[in-house]
Order: sequence, then C-alpha cells, then structure tokens
Amino acid sequence: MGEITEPSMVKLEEGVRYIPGVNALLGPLNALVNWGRAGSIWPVTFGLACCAIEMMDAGASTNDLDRFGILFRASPRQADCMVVAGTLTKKMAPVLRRVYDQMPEPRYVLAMGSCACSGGVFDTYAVTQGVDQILPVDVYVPGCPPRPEALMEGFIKLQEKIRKEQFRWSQWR
Amino acid sequence: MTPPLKQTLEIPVADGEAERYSLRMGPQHPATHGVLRVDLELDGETIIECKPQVGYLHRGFEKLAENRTYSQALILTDRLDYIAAMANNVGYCLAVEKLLAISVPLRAQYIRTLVCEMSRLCSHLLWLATHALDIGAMTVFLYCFREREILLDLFEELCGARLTFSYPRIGGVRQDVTSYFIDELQRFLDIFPSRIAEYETLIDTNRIWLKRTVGVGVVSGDQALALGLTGACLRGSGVDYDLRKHQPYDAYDQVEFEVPLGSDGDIYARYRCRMEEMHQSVHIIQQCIDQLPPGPIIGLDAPDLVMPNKVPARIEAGSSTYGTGLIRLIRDRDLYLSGDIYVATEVPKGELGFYFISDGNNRPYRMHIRSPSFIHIGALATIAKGEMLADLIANIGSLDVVLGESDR
Amino acid sequence: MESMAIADRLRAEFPDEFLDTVTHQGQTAVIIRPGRIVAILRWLRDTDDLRLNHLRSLCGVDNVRRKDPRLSRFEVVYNLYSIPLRHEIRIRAEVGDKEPAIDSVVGLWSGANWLERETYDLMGISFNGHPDLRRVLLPEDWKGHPLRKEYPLKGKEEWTGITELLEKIKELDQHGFDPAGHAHGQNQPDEEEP
Amino acid sequence: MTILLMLVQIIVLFVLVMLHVAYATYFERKIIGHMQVRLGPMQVGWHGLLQPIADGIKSFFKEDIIPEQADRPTFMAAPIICLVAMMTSLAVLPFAKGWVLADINIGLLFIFAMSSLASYGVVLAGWASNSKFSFLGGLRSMAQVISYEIAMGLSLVGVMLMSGSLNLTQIVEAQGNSILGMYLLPQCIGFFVFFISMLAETNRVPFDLPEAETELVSGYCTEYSGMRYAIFFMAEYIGMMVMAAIGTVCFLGGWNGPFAVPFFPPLWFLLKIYLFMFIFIWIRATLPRYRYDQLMDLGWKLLIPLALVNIVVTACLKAMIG
Repeated sequence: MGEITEPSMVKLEEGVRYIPGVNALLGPLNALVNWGRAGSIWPVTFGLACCAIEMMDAGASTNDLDRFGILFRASPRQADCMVVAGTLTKKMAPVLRRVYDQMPEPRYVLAMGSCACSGGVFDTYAVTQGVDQILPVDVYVPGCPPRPEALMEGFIKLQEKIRKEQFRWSQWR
Repeated sequence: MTPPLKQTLEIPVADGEAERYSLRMGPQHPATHGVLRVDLELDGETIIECKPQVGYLHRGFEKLAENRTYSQALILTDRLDYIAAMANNVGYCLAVEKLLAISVPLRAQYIRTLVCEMSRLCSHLLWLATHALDIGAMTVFLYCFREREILLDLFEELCGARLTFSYPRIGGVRQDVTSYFIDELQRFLDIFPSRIAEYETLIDTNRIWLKRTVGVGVVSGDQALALGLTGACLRGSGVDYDLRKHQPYDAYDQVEFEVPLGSDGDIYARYRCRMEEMHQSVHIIQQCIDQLPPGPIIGLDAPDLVMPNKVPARIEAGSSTYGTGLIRLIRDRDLYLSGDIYVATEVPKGELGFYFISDGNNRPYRMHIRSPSFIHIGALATIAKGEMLADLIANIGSLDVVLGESDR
Repeated sequence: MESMAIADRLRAEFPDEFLDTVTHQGQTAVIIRPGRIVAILRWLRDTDDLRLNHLRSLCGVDNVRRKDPRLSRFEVVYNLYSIPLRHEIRIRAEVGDKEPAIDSVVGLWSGANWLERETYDLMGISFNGHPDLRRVLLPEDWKGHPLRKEYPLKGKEEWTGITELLEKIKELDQHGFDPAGHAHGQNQPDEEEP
Repeated sequence: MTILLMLVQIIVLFVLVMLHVAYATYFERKIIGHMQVRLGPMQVGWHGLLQPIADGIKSFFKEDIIPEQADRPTFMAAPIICLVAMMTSLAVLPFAKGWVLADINIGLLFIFAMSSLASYGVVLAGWASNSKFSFLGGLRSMAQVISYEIAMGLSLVGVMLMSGSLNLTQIVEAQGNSILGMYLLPQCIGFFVFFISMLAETNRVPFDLPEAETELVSGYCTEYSGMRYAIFFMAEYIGMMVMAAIGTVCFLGGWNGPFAVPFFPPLWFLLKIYLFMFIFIWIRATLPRYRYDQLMDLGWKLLIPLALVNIVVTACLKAMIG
C-alpha cells in the first residue's frame, strides 16, 4: 500500500479543484494510528549472521531498544517489522519469504548490514545479492556489521516513514 | 460454513508403538542461535529422533578463499565465528605464517595472545547470556552484555571495529596497543572477576538452574572423542585437550594458566568449565600486560598487502574475474612456498583448524576450515536423543554453536 | 613420536597401500591407496604406541590444477592427532578421478559422519557404507559440487528453489502484496503531485 | 434503577481494569528494565507513559490473520473465552467493604471455576491454531492447569476452615481477629503452596512453559496476531490481577490495613495487589524456567502433599482450640 496519492474517497468533477490535505475526521485518526505504530514497532527476531549479534547488542543495556517501544517477538504473527540481520543465503531465502508472508500488515522490513543490503563480500554461488530481491525493503542500514547506533538510526528512519503514511489501515479492515 | 479441519497435525494414534509427533524447529526460531534447523520426532515431549539441519548460512567461504589472495581471505575469517572474530583471525594468520614460513615478532605474539583471550571472554559472555536466556533466565543476558560492551569498546580502541576486526596481520598485528588501551584493560580486569561472581550468584546456586543442567546432556569422554567434540565440550567430559597447552602457539607457552576440566560431561560441567576459563583468561591477559616486550609488531618478511614484496612479479591490469580496477597477480609465478599444512588453534568454541594447500602462488589452492561448531551440531543428534524438548534447547546452548562458523 | 617415524611404521605395516610421504614445515603427510583406509585408520587409532584417537579434520581436495602431475584428481585428507601422546599425522588417500569413492570411517569416529557428508556435498566424493549420505550444507536438489575446480565461484545455474521463489513472488505481487512495487530492487517512485 | 446502577458500576470497573492492565505492562517493562540496568520505555510520552496506549492502537489496527488450516470458530472464540472468564471473576472481588459487584456466598469457588474456564481458552487456542508449537503449548497448559488447580484449591481449604466461609468479604472480615489482621502467619504453608500454584496458574516464570519463548516460540498464541493476541495478553494480566487479589483476600487481609483510609477504602487492597505484581515481575527477572516433567514433579510430589498436610494441621488446630 504505502502512500496513497490519489484521494479515493473524493469524487472529482469537472471544474472542482482538488485541495491537497486529508479529511478533517480521518486526518487526526490517521495521525493517531501512525503515532501508535511508530511508537510500538515489534520486530521479529530474524538473526541470520554477524549482524544479529549487533542487533542483540542494540537490545541490551547500553543501547536499549525498549526505550523506543521496540520489543523483539519470536512469532512473526505478532511482529510488525522484520530486521533481516545478516547474510541471506539461497537456502534461507524461501524461509525468509515465508516468515515475511506470515507477518500481518502493516509490515516493514529493515535490511541490516551490507550482506542484507547488497550481498556484501560474499559474491558467491550460495548467497543472494541483497534481500530486496525477495522482499520489499523499507530501510537499509549499511555497515559490516552496522553499529547498534546505526540500527537505532534505522529504526528512527522507519518511524519517520511510518509517520508519513496515509490511510495504511483501510485495506484490510 | 466452516472449512473442514485439515489435519496437518499428525495427532498420534495409539497403536502399541511409540506415538510420534514430528516438529520442525527453525531455521527461524529464537533458541537456535541463528539459522539452525532441527527436525524432531517426539513422543510427548521426549525426543525420539533429532536431526539437525545446517547450511542456512553457507556462504561458500572455502571456494571464495581460493579466489582471493592470502591477505584478502583474512577478512572472511572475521565472519566465521563472528562472536570471537579475533581468535579466527589469529588462527588464520598462524596457519598462513606456518605455510609460508613467515616469522612473527615477540611483541606481536603477546598482543595476539592478549586479544585472543579477550575474544574468548567476549565469546563466553555471549554464550552465557544466550545459554541463560534459553533456559529462561533473562537478566543474565543483559548483565553479560554490559561487560561485553566494555570489551567491545576496548577492541574499538585497539582497532576501530566492534565485531569484525581483521586486526592480526600475516606476520604480526596491524597497529600497536596504546597506553590508554592498557589502562582501560587493566581497569576491566580489576572489576571483571567480581562480575563473574555476580553471574554465579544469579545462576550457580539456583535450584532451577541446577535441575535443568545437572545430569542433562551427558557425554562420556570416549563418546566425546568419537564425536569429535573439542573445547569446553570435550573438557567438560574430562578429556584434557587444550591446544594452547598441547601445541602452544603465539605466547601461550610463555604464560601460566590452568586448563579447567570437568568430569560429569553434562551441561553443568560444560558451564563450569567455561566459567573457569573466563577466570583463566583474565589471568592470561594480566600476564600478557605485565610481560609485554618492546619491539616491532610486524615481521620484516610479512607479505605486503598490495603485492608480494619479495619476488618482483609481473602484474596485469583488470579485466579478470575481479572486475576492473583491481590488479591481479599472474597465477603461474612461484611466489610462495608450496605444500600443505594443518594448523589448529583453540578458539572459544573448540579446535578451529585451517588446512591449507599452497600451490606457490599468492592464493590458497585449497582452504579447508575445520569448524568446531559444525562438528558439535553434528553431535547434537546423539546427545539430545531420549531427552526432553526443553533439554534440546539447553543442549544447543551448552554446545555453544555459531552457525556462521558451522556453515562457512 | 615424530611424524616421520609414524609414517615409517605405517609403511612397514601396510606396504601395499603406501605410496609416498610429503613433509612441509615439519608436518608429514602419508599418501596412500584408498582401498584399506578403514583398516589403516583403525590401526593408527588402536595401536598402543600411536593412539591417534582424535580425528581433527576430514576434507576432500581437487587436484586438477595442481602443478604436480603425479597426483590423482581427488584426495581425501585425514588429519589425526593423539591426545594422550601429542603427535600427529596426515593421511592423504588418493581416490581417483572418475566417480571418486572411499570407505566411510563413521564406524571409527561417529563425528566423521557430518564431515563426510560435507565432503560429499561440496566435493562430490562418495563414501561407501555411510549411514546417511545426503547433502548437508547445500539444499538437497542443488546441482554440482562447488569446491571442484571447474565450478565457477558464482555458480553455473540458478538453484531451482530460488527460481521457484521468484516466480511465487511475482505471483504474489499480482495479488496486491506489494502493489507499490518497492521490492525487487525497484526504487520507490517519487511522490506524485495530484 | 438498580440495574442501571449496576451497569454503571460494571462499566467503571471494566474501564479501570483495562487501564490497569495496560499500565501493568508498562509497570512490568519499566521494572524489568531497571532490574536489567536499562531504562525501559522512554520515548513514547513522558518516560514512555503512553507506551501501552501506542501498543493498543497498533494492535487494534493490525491485520487479523486466521490461518487457513485453523479451526475458525474455535480459533476466534478462544481469546474471548479467556478474557470473559477472567473478567467475570473480577465481579466477586471485594475491593473494600461493600465495594463488590456481586457478593455471592461461593465467591472463592466461583473464581476457581472461572480461572479453570480461562485455561480452556488457552487449550482451545493451542488446538485450533493447527500449529505444532501451539499444540504443544496447549498440551503443556492443560497438564499444568490440571495439576496446579488441585494444589491451589487445597491450599485455600485451610483459609476456608479458619474463616468458615467461602464468601470473600467474610473471609476478609474473619481475618481481622487474627495476628497482623491476616492469615499469612497461621497459614504460612498454605500461602507457600498458593503462591507457587499462583505463578503456575498464571503461566508466569518459572512456570511459563505454555508460552516458553525459547522453546515454543510463543506457545499457544503463536498463530494469533493483532487484536486477538492483545486479548490473550490482557487476559493474562487480568489473570495475574485476579490471582493477586485472591492472595490478598485470603492471606493478606484484603482491605484491612494499619489504619483506615478516608475517601478511598480500597487503597490497602490495591497496594497489596501491586506488591504481588511486583513480586511476579521480580521473579520473572530472576529465575530460569522449569522443565515440563520437573514442573509436574513439583506439583504432584511437593505441593499437593504439603497442602494436604496443611489442611490436616489446620483442621486439628481448629478442633482443639475451638
């Protein structure tokens, strides 16, 4: 879904000028929903390789992702976001896609590390060159591995992105 | 209208035999330390058959190393056992040095010993954190990460990286230790034993912890040898095998330390072994700091990073398998010694061996990595059989496997 | 015991199997014929003054581009170590070039199980009498053996699992799973002015 | 008119309990955070105070997945059963003298009945999801609830004997004459058994086997997403509150305190409940998890015999003293 640019609820007729903006009732609700989502991102634990260690580190005392309301969930059904932390091999790719398909909308994907972004140093027969071949990625966090601070920045970027969304809640309810 | 319930659950039918229930754990599962998959056949919660499946992180290290020069392949070893990358780097460098007959100055040897032991602390802290989390004690996890963070900061001071260091070089180390590093390390060493005591008060005297670990996952000494277990898993079963003593490398023959041995071979024995090893590591690091000799940190005969400095070699520009911009040495020149070598080091997980074949040029002809985790996961099937599902989790944690190293 | 002395004992015990010894940097390798590998390794493990009871590593080597023409195409290399006596030896069994095969040593060391599977998987050397000879690192339906020298680094053809997955993704996209199409390397389109 | 008044009371109680549950999660995250040398929620609202609200909004607007192979009606009913059963038991809790919705004579039995019913929800969820992890979680839950319900019931028999009633208000009033105004000391064995069974009954660490994260992913609620999962979550926290309330009523003297609080009589009751909640969280931060068979051992071989001994001793003492 993502950003709706075409206001589907307003019928445009000849001579009527469309003024950008949202409905007075739905606008604040939209903002509220986005605020709720941005404040409570629950990633599914999907540690693949080295980056998973930095991901754990980001959740530990020094950086503490819980401050942002980020809580790791084990089951993809209860997660909002998937942090693909590490090298995605070809053998793992179908599994990754399956876990992603199990997540409920709205779902976000954060590609952490150079391997997840682009394959990294492993340009070999067994490694997919970037998870965006398999999944729609929202935020890329480069680094090998990225520091926990970089992951946090990735989450903040994701929050910004969520806050800008419009009506990403009408389709499946 | 309700769709008929499709029974994919094989709800067991009593037919006189064991009632089987198959369960596939992983590769995405919180307790499999990455991407291990375990196919289980259960009778209730008792494991009848356990088939670990690996390869979900197989990146083709060995093939990649054959296509890289010795210096280039060093960075791959960071990503083997990413929890203790320094130990892998050192193991790799030692193997290449022995293969190509390159000598290492004494100071570099001491620094390597020091960083190896720091790496061991890092790895054991992470092991304790995840092992405790698997058994359900979540606070230990955060306490261990607190200390681990200090170590990572120290590594960062030393070489600028937190996880993937590439600090040791073939023939030495990259840069010298600073006095600030030594001071901070000393401060860490002063507080760390009391922190170990803190973890022990949290779990060591805990009845539930003892119930979950004592007598669970028992491996006898002979069985451990046959399975190829190494490191704390082997020593927990009472077999005295530590490469730091058996085939000392770097400065390990210059420092004093003890090899902690268990006797029961259960999860608790392995746990105690690793806890004692942490004390010994502190002891070794302390001695390294005290005895650190002056001198150069990289040998004169170390191969240069750009091109071999010993033999003038013809080089040709790009358009090779590397793409443009990189230069490649012509394969057919005999630049280095040829022959084969197996060098093993005692990394936190066990015996990490590199089997190299050099064909004389600047790339390894064949690099085989004997990774302890791979063999440990292979042993899991034997160890976990007949135990409960919850013990499987404890066993995976106690074997201390890292899938990056296992799958390569 | 010195590695060379072990090699000499081995030559005396199994003269028919023995081919050569190679020493590099103080490490000695014995090159043997593959036929009686289990007997040789059992002898090395169980003889009282050898007791090479620890199988350190087991791997396959593809010699097709080695400069030494005497070597056969495939080798299986066993690194043995004696924990009580602290000596080591390397055994290199030449297994020929077409359909390389050797007897399995799982009966001696149960830990060899996965090492042999790995060798089979990556090098394509099969092990007779192995209890469960399947691929271990690569998917079951993978084609080829990557560590063979003729196998290119990036692989020859795409694994069927990946092609199937990509097709499935394409199908899912048509059903509106990703209508904006951020996936698959496409950049997200700039916000259009209404 | 009485019905209307009753409705208002119900709604007030419902809203208060919901808010309470929401903030119990905040409380838990904060306390565990500080025990683990970190901060807990900080960014959403001042010191993360709006965190539960954000979580709630997010869950509410999340896609609701019902797996294709699940048993649909059961799958949908399971969380509701859990929540309704837990909420219903709130009706008989005396928050202070007279502050009770339904002052029925068999209050204690009613709560038992309801908490057993809630575990039906868990078992059904495990079965209906048609997922192996959920199934194992449901099985574990069933076994756990059956064994610990017995221990818990038996542990409270002592209290019933001493107070001579099953009515919660009367139990509290009867405690007024006892030492410290509570049954904690005379019923210390009963309290011990009750406390452990309470942890098991609410699926808390060290007995969180039905949802053991590192073993069964999320146990019985592995397949639940969005609001349905949130309902399970709420039911679990209400369950904690109800159990804490029973503990308070039966062993800690209910609303009795060192002095009466004007205007807000339930203060002592609430403080005692919070104390229980704090101990729940503290234990969660400290202890590892039991294994399934060890849990059974503990229940059947230690707690039930102890509870039986307690009944005998209490009955004998009661017969001797008067």
